[in-house]
Amino acid sequence: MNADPNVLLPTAEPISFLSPDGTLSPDTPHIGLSDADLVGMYRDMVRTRTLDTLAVSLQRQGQLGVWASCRGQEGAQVGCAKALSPDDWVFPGYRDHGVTLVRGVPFPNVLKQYKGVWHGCYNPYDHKVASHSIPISTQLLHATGFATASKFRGELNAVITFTGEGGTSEGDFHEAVNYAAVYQAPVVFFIQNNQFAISLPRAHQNAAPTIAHKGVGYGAQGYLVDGNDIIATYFVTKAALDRAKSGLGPSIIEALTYRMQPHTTADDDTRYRTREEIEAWAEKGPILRFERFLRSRDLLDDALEARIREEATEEANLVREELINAIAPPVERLFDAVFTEPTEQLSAQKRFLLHEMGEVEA
Amino acid sequence: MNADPNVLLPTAEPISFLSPDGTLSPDTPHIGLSDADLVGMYRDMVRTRTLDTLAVSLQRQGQLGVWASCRGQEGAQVGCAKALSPDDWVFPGYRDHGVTLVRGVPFPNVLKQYKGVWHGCYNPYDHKVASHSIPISTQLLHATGFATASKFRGELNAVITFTGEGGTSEGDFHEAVNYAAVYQAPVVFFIQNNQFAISLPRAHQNAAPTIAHKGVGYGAQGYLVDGNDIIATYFVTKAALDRAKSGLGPSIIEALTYRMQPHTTADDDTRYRTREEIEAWAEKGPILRFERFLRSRDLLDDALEARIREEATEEANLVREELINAIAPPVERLFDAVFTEPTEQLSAQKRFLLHEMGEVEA
Amino acid sequence: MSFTLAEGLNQALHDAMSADERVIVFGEDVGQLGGVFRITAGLQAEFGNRRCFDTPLAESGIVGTAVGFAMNGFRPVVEIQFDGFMFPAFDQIVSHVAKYHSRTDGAVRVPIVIRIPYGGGIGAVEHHSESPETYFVHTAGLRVVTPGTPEDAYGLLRAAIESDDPVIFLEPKRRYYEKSDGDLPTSSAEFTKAAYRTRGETATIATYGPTVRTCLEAARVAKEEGWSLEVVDLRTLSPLDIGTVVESVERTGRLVVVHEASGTLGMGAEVAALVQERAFYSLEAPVQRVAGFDIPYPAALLEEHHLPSIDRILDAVERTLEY
Amino acid sequence: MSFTLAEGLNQALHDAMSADERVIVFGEDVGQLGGVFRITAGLQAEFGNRRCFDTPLAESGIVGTAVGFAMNGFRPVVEIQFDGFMFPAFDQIVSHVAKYHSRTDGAVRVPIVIRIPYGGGIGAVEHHSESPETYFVHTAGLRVVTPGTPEDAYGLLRAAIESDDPVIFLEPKRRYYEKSDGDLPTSSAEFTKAAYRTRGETATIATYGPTVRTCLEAARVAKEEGWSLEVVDLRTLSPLDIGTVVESVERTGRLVVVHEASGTLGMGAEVAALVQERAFYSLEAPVQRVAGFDIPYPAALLEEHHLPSIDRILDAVERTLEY
Ligand SMILES: Cc1ncc(C[n+]2csc(CCOP(=O)(O)OP(=O)(O)O)c2C)c(N)n1
Ligand SMILES: Cc1ncc(C[n+]2csc(CCOP(=O)(O)OP(=O)(O)O)c2C)c(N)n1
Ligand SMILES: [Mg+2]
Ligand SMILES: [Mg+2]
Repeated sequence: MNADPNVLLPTAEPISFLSPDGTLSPDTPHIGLSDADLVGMYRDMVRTRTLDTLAVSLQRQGQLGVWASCRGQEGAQVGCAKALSPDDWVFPGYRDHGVTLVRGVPFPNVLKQYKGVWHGCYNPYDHKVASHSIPISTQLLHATGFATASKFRGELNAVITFTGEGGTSEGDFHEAVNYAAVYQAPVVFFIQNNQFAISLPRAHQNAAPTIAHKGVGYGAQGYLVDGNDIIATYFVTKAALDRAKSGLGPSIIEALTYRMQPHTTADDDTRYRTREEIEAWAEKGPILRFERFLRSRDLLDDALEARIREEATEEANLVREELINAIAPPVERLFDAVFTEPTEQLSAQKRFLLHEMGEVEA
Repeated sequence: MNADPNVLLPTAEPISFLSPDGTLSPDTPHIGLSDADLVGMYRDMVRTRTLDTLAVSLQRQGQLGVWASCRGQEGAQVGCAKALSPDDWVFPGYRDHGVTLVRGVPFPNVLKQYKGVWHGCYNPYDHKVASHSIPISTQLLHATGFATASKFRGELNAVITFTGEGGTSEGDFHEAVNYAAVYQAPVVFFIQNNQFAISLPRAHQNAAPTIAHKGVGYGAQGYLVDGNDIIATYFVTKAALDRAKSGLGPSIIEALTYRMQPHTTADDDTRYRTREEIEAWAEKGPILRFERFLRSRDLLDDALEARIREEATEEANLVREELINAIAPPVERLFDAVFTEPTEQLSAQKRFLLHEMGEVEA
Repeated sequence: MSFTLAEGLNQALHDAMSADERVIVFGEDVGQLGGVFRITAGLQAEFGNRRCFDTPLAESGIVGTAVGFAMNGFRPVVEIQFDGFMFPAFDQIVSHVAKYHSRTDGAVRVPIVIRIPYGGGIGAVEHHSESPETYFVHTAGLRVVTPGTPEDAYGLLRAAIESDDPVIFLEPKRRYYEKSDGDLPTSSAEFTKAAYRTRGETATIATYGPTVRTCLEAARVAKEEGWSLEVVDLRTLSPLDIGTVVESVERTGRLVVVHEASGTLGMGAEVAALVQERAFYSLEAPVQRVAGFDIPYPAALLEEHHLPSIDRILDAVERTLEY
Repeated sequence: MSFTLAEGLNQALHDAMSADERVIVFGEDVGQLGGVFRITAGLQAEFGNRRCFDTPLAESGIVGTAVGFAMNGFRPVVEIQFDGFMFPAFDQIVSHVAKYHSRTDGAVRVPIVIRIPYGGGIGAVEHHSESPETYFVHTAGLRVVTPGTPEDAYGLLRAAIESDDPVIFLEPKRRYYEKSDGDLPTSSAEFTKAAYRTRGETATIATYGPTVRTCLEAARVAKEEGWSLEVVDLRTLSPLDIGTVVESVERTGRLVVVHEASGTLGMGAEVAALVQERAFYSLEAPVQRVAGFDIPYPAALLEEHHLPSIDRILDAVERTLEY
């Protein structure tokens, strides 16, 4: 503990290898991604974008109550998710659709949560992905506890958890990072700084030089990365995970990115930001940039791109179908899911409801 | 905002001018304290120590429910309190007796809170000292709000608030410093790192290089100071207050000191620390050191020291008298103090109690 | 003329800020955006960003700094964005907002209003449909108020802001767009009295907030069955005006309490306990409670089962009649 | 042989940790110090500092990390140092501990026990004498348990740790040193049943935790007056075993509920509401509540007025008799 403060501070400039025009910096370290990996990253960004777009339209059609779009953040989300090992765990927020997609959580199940089928529509143990957390940053503490538990059992996995630059203002963020540093827990706090918390611009969220500068105050490693550069994001996340797995404790990664859509479908972002700002960021978007890079390396051509997009669209059609047909579980679950064993009180309330619905005698 | 991170970081070594043997470093800047000021600081440290000692004995005699001694922390407390202007406000914790004493809060009133006469036994507006806060670090948010309010009205005062190194782990610490930095509120967070939070040593409280390193993560100035050096503490606090009053925003001061007594009179510190450790710190204590310094400057001699101690003892005798005679307010206050205007419900409950006590008809 | 409950609230904030420059408004997204429900719309433009401003994302911070502002002469009206996000602020509310005045034997006043959109019925995701009133009503030192009509939205909010005590102001979010046909009120409403919303003899229905309208609809339906229900809108949950309920029950002999919050230790428990104590011989049947089940608030597709419905209310009335 | 309530708790923790290595204990000062009340004394020495360890000073952190530990196969038993310091953890308790199981339709279990010394009567400073049971009992998804005797301290804590549901375990701190003459139990107690502590016909007294003993003393005094009181120790506050209370009231016709927490929406409200509903015709008089006043918990020199006393309990019994 009490590590050298200079080492814990982030770099002065964000770590970035891929410029917006798709050129890879000559200083890029060896990253160890095969051509297939690279194309796979592209594919998952396209899938994320396509499914996210589907979700927005499903919401407009009244199929979802609300949707929090991750458009523009695919580089950060797919990049970091690709750095995970199968045994690693994920504790996501409500906008981390690219992450859960890469981890294999079926997208219809994510959508069902926004349709209101049930609050958590996938089993966290299936894909090692906790239920998305809506109360901001509360899940960070779960991640710290989970990671510490793994460490205590001598397991070699790590945990990654997500919040926004807004979420770093919550007390739970502070407690989670502090506990993690004290326990030297193998956990990575991945902060997508998408410049806004609903309407609040980052500059009013905190006055820190960067969010990555918060690390040193806990004895955690701070990393500042260009979150729209999927290669840099992958690289930095891998480094932080390796660090965690070697017993060196937690890191805070600040991934600079931009929320291209309103906060949710219920939001009106024209009240607080300009079209020009959004367009300027679109130019720096993660998919376009990576596409250019892949093309420059001859890893992508029109045909492959078309196929990838087509497959994503087909996937979206299936997802759409499943979502539209999704219905709520039987009302009994409302009562039976509360405790691990039924209580008299809840059984009586269940009978009351079923009776009211005409399904049982009083 | 987004200040230069290098400026916000604390010095590598604690700021210290006075060595344990009482020699003042030749590098000491001009501090602007008169001889009378210096003797006044000494007097207030002696008063604090004397009254704190009285409190411990009053507790043993059953006059107080419990007492949290500030022994060993007089340098930090008197030093920073002396740097305040009359218009500045103080938001203290439960152990900041040296601070409240310098501010003029009558010591019997502080004691009454531990006797259980009432929870808050002084009017915060009388001495610009908020009620001591028992839930750790919750008062830091009050301080931030109060300071921002002053700033909004264009007033020129500042606020200082206190917590321990343990208290920096609470979510409210985080939120308070962050809000203060965003609002550029004139507030100083004075952290007495007395090495323990009850039984927990500082090294298990957090893994930061120093607590002062937490500043940069908020865009707040970090200061690390030898809290047993009253001159350095005064100097650093003055700098932080001046900074705050000039509109440059909040600071975190970590004052290194040592809790010489058990956590409270209810604690048994032999379970978690050694006598040797305590004795080693006694050697570096704030009063002894300052006494040596004053003597080396001919500002103190045996006669003056004797007089100061005698006066403190006399004061303690009066305090003791007042405390022993203190009685609880009439039970009506329990009900009438809840709201600014009586409610029917509480008036009825008051009548019920008075009736039970035989003081009114049903 | 007509106005919605949301407009009543917005106008009340506006008028309160005009009337007293110590009144300030802050919370998440309340400034330029005007709040996610637009209750604070236009305030920053009119009064500037030192009277209406956004906070960082931290609820304990919102309420904790409000205590400091209040101690320093301001009268903060803060917004918690949704019911479910009140909990991080709960410590500041219980430990300081509720206690500071009595802690200092009256020396420190904390005239803070904490506005919280609450309740379900809007098809929301988890944590956006909670009914936290019990937590506040049980906490000594807080006033708890909730309007059931657009008029009261205006009048009670003005009264809350004028009060020198801390007030938890619960806004029935699914009724934000409910309309009233009258003119916007211009002054504060009486603060501590329940109100009869309909008169009747068959049974008394005590309710508040979002279910006032549901109960009025039930009363209309009941009329067709030949029952006349007396709907009492509690308005102030703490301190509770139980006298009005008792007075009604003394006439009707029957009482149903209706709310969305879970039944166990919901407001219905207190109302039932008080009424059986004060109108023991008037009650022809036990007080019935129509409340949310003792389950976490359900997902959107299932919430209708949880919320008090007209049928469920009328069934309860029937139980009191058949007892 | 005899043992105190505190010893019962300590032994229960010890035995539970021996029986199941997934059981871990953490909180502020629970390690080397053994907790400020020494309830965890000796555990770190015996089981090592990965089974019993100190946390940093942050209660949301304690409970929030417990959720993570539980999801990852452990069974955390965490200590909140005092009742008044539960509130910073309240969001984690309400938003996650209580909801995770139902959120995931049973996929995720959170077998966490949150131990909280609670209640007054020890002459403490502010925030050290709170009775927060209502906040938990009203929250769906939590089991809430509180022992009133040294035997139950052992047996209920073992049962709480064995439960796969989250349990709020409220320890009546002013009874920590209360003794029982029997031998320490060795197994868990029945979890969901109230218990008769005395039998009688004059009236029923329902109570729990710290006031079980007060009520037993009241029953002894009452005997001299020729009354025989039936004292029911509720033991589990959620879910509540109201059946036992109803059964008793059906015989006695009279009920007094006693607790330290403020009366408004205290447990007495729920008990009264249920009993008037289920034993309407058995009640000879309204259910009486003897509870703390609706005021912040008083300072030490005044707390005696706030706490239910033998006289106040007997006065309430008398009110039911004279009704
Ligand atoms: C504890 C809590 N407070 C408030 C909210 C309401 N809310 C939902 S999203 C949001 C902004 C989050 O901003 P950020 O952390 O930057 O994440 P982003 O939405 O930009 O991904 C707010 C205030 C919430 N969900 N939880
Ligand atoms: C919110 C809260 N949690 C727990 C406590 C119990 N408690 C009282 S003092 C203390 C340790 C405080 O340590 P530190 O902040 O270093 O201050 P010190 O006592 O050393 O001055 C604890 C845990 C409390 N008062 N408030
Ligand atoms: Mg954001
Ligand atoms: Mg300390």
